[in-house]
Amino acid sequence: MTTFSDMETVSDVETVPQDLLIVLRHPPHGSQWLREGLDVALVAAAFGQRVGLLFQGDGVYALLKGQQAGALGQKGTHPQIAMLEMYDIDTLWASETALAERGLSADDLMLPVVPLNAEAVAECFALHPHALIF
Amino acid sequence: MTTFSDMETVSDVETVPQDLLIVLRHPPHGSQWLREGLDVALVAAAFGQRVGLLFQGDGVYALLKGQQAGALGQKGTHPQIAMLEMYDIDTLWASETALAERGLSADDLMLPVVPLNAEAVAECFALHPHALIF
Amino acid sequence: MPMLTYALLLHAAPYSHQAALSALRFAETVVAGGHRLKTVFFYHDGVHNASALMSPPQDEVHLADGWKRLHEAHGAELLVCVAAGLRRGVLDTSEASRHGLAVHSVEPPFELTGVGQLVDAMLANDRLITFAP
Amino acid sequence: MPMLTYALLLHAAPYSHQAALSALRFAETVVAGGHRLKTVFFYHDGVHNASALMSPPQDEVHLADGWKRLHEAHGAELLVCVAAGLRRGVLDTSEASRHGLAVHSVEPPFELTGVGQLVDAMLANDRLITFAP
Amino acid sequence: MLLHLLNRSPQSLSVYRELGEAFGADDHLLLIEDACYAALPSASAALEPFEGRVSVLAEDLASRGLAERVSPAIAVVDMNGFLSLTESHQRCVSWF
Amino acid sequence: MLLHLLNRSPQSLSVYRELGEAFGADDHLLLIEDACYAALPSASAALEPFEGRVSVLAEDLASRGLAERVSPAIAVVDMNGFLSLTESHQRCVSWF
Repeated sequence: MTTFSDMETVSDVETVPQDLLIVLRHPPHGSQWLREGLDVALVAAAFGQRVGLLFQGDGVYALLKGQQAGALGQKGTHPQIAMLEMYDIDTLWASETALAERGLSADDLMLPVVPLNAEAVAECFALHPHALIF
Repeated sequence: MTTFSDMETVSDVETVPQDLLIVLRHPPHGSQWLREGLDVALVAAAFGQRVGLLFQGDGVYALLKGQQAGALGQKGTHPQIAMLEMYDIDTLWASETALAERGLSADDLMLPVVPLNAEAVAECFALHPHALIF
Repeated sequence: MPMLTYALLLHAAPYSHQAALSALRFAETVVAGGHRLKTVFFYHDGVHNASALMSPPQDEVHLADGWKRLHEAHGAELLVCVAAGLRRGVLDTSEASRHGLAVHSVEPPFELTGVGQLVDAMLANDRLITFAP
Repeated sequence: MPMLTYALLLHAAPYSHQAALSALRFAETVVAGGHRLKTVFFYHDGVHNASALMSPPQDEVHLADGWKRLHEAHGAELLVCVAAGLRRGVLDTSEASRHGLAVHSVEPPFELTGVGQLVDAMLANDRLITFAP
Repeated sequence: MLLHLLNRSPQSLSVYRELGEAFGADDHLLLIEDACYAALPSASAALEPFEGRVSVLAEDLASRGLAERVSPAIAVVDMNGFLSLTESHQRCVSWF
Repeated sequence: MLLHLLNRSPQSLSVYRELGEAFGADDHLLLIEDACYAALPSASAALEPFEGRVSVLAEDLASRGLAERVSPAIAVVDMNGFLSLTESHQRCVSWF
């Protein structure tokens, strides 16, 4: 099992900043925030914008493996996550703190993410010309 | 200045439990929760129910002196608080922890409240035949 | 278990928070479990669940229709707080004409009522269960 | 200060969270400050601010009318996310008839549009300010 | 003997604290919706005040991919179990 | 150089923590709506990471009865000051 503490923490944002940073702070299913944030990301990408995603707080649960449809058949957000690559959204950052506090390792997640420490999260915000928080 | 730490903490609910307990956990102005909770309290009292109010968490800010109308003339909840007595709602409890953490003393509040420690808060819930949380 | 009567209080907006779905799912469980669902009271942003205009995608649950079915099959009364509804644009033909509006958004079996009915529902039923965002 | 163009993004439901009032208050400050308010985008529960049916008490601010005045006096475009609006019952005559509804809840100057217009507004304006519950 | 319903993730610490004040010795707590995340071992501190008297809703665990991750100290109940809890507890309050 | 808008009371600790991660050395924080309660001396711990770079909205303080209670370390600005902050900062993000 690869835990994030085994991985080298990225202390500066190695990946080239994108045109638009979408920050996802809410977990799936409980509210519509995650879905609507991902919708903006997918639409912006379809419009030719290069989009980076940053998962903070409970937002990292969006990446958890094994999600299903919810109450009364409510669609989850995992199909949107699975579509990211098709839309050329492959820049996925996550707060290292958020992952560690929730005991999440790379094996728990649907997609690979680059864990960022606090300094790198701030850099991520600073380098992007546009940012939207959901 | 009378601080709540000077007062004797009530460790059992001395006041007779009422028919209905309304628990107010949200501060004024930011959302409609406090207003709608107070509306239920006033309507229930008008219908002849004996109503007790319990202020928890940021709900204790409902009692702060000196509140005014808000953004774009939005009515505050302080006029509702001022009407409680007219509706014979005079059983006001507040979480002692909530008051202490916010540095609030009796002099800061519009109305006198009985501070309850955690054990008494639980007792308050246990003794009321009905409770609604806002 | 003897039959109990239930009232539900729903504060959550539809299609924004799972609580709107949780309430409907619980309501269906109540009647499937042999109990009587007497009253559903829509308050706060929960009043939007009564909108006759909601048009969700076909592969998503239609919340207002879900409540209507519970009314038709089990007689649950669907009460919308009139004060909360009016300011949010949730009103029936009679309130619409009273406010000079040519359009309305609430149709039977949803009924506009006062908060007093919530107090009644709490006192008259064996259980009151709240779903909030 | 040279004139700047502003876009606002409003996520908050009217009459539930102060953010709906904050957005309108900020919008009025923007135009009073000599800047240009180009676009207001209503998303999430913010779409309910576009309801032509809202009937607040006379001593409370009428939020939809407030936005309309900013459109009329300053040309701000009022864009409502169609996907967020449809499921919540916020739709214009054309969407209403497409969905077989005799009633509608959105009237000009509010317009239903896609999320792409939010992306456009973000790229085309000097500032984008978000108000959320 | 109250049944407490909770639907917020343990990130909303203040709700857990206020519920903690209100929780009586014979009460029970049912975690639904985003409160399912409190059933993970990593969140055990948030549930300490309620130890041994906590259930979590199976359907909401499953949709979040949490079914196999629940702390063994917590009972998993489905919607019928939720209904049973409301039958056996005369009063139910909701924390949000 | 970002302007961060925050509208939650310090009871919502997780928002303050996530904002703390994102906050750059040249950034500024404006407290509006229920975040005004963070401007009280009793809440100073919540604002430590942002020290010296925090303003609070006068109108929202006044409605809450907080005008005379603000911690002296925090600048009070009115709606025109809010507008000025958005003029002087090219980008603005909102935490909620």
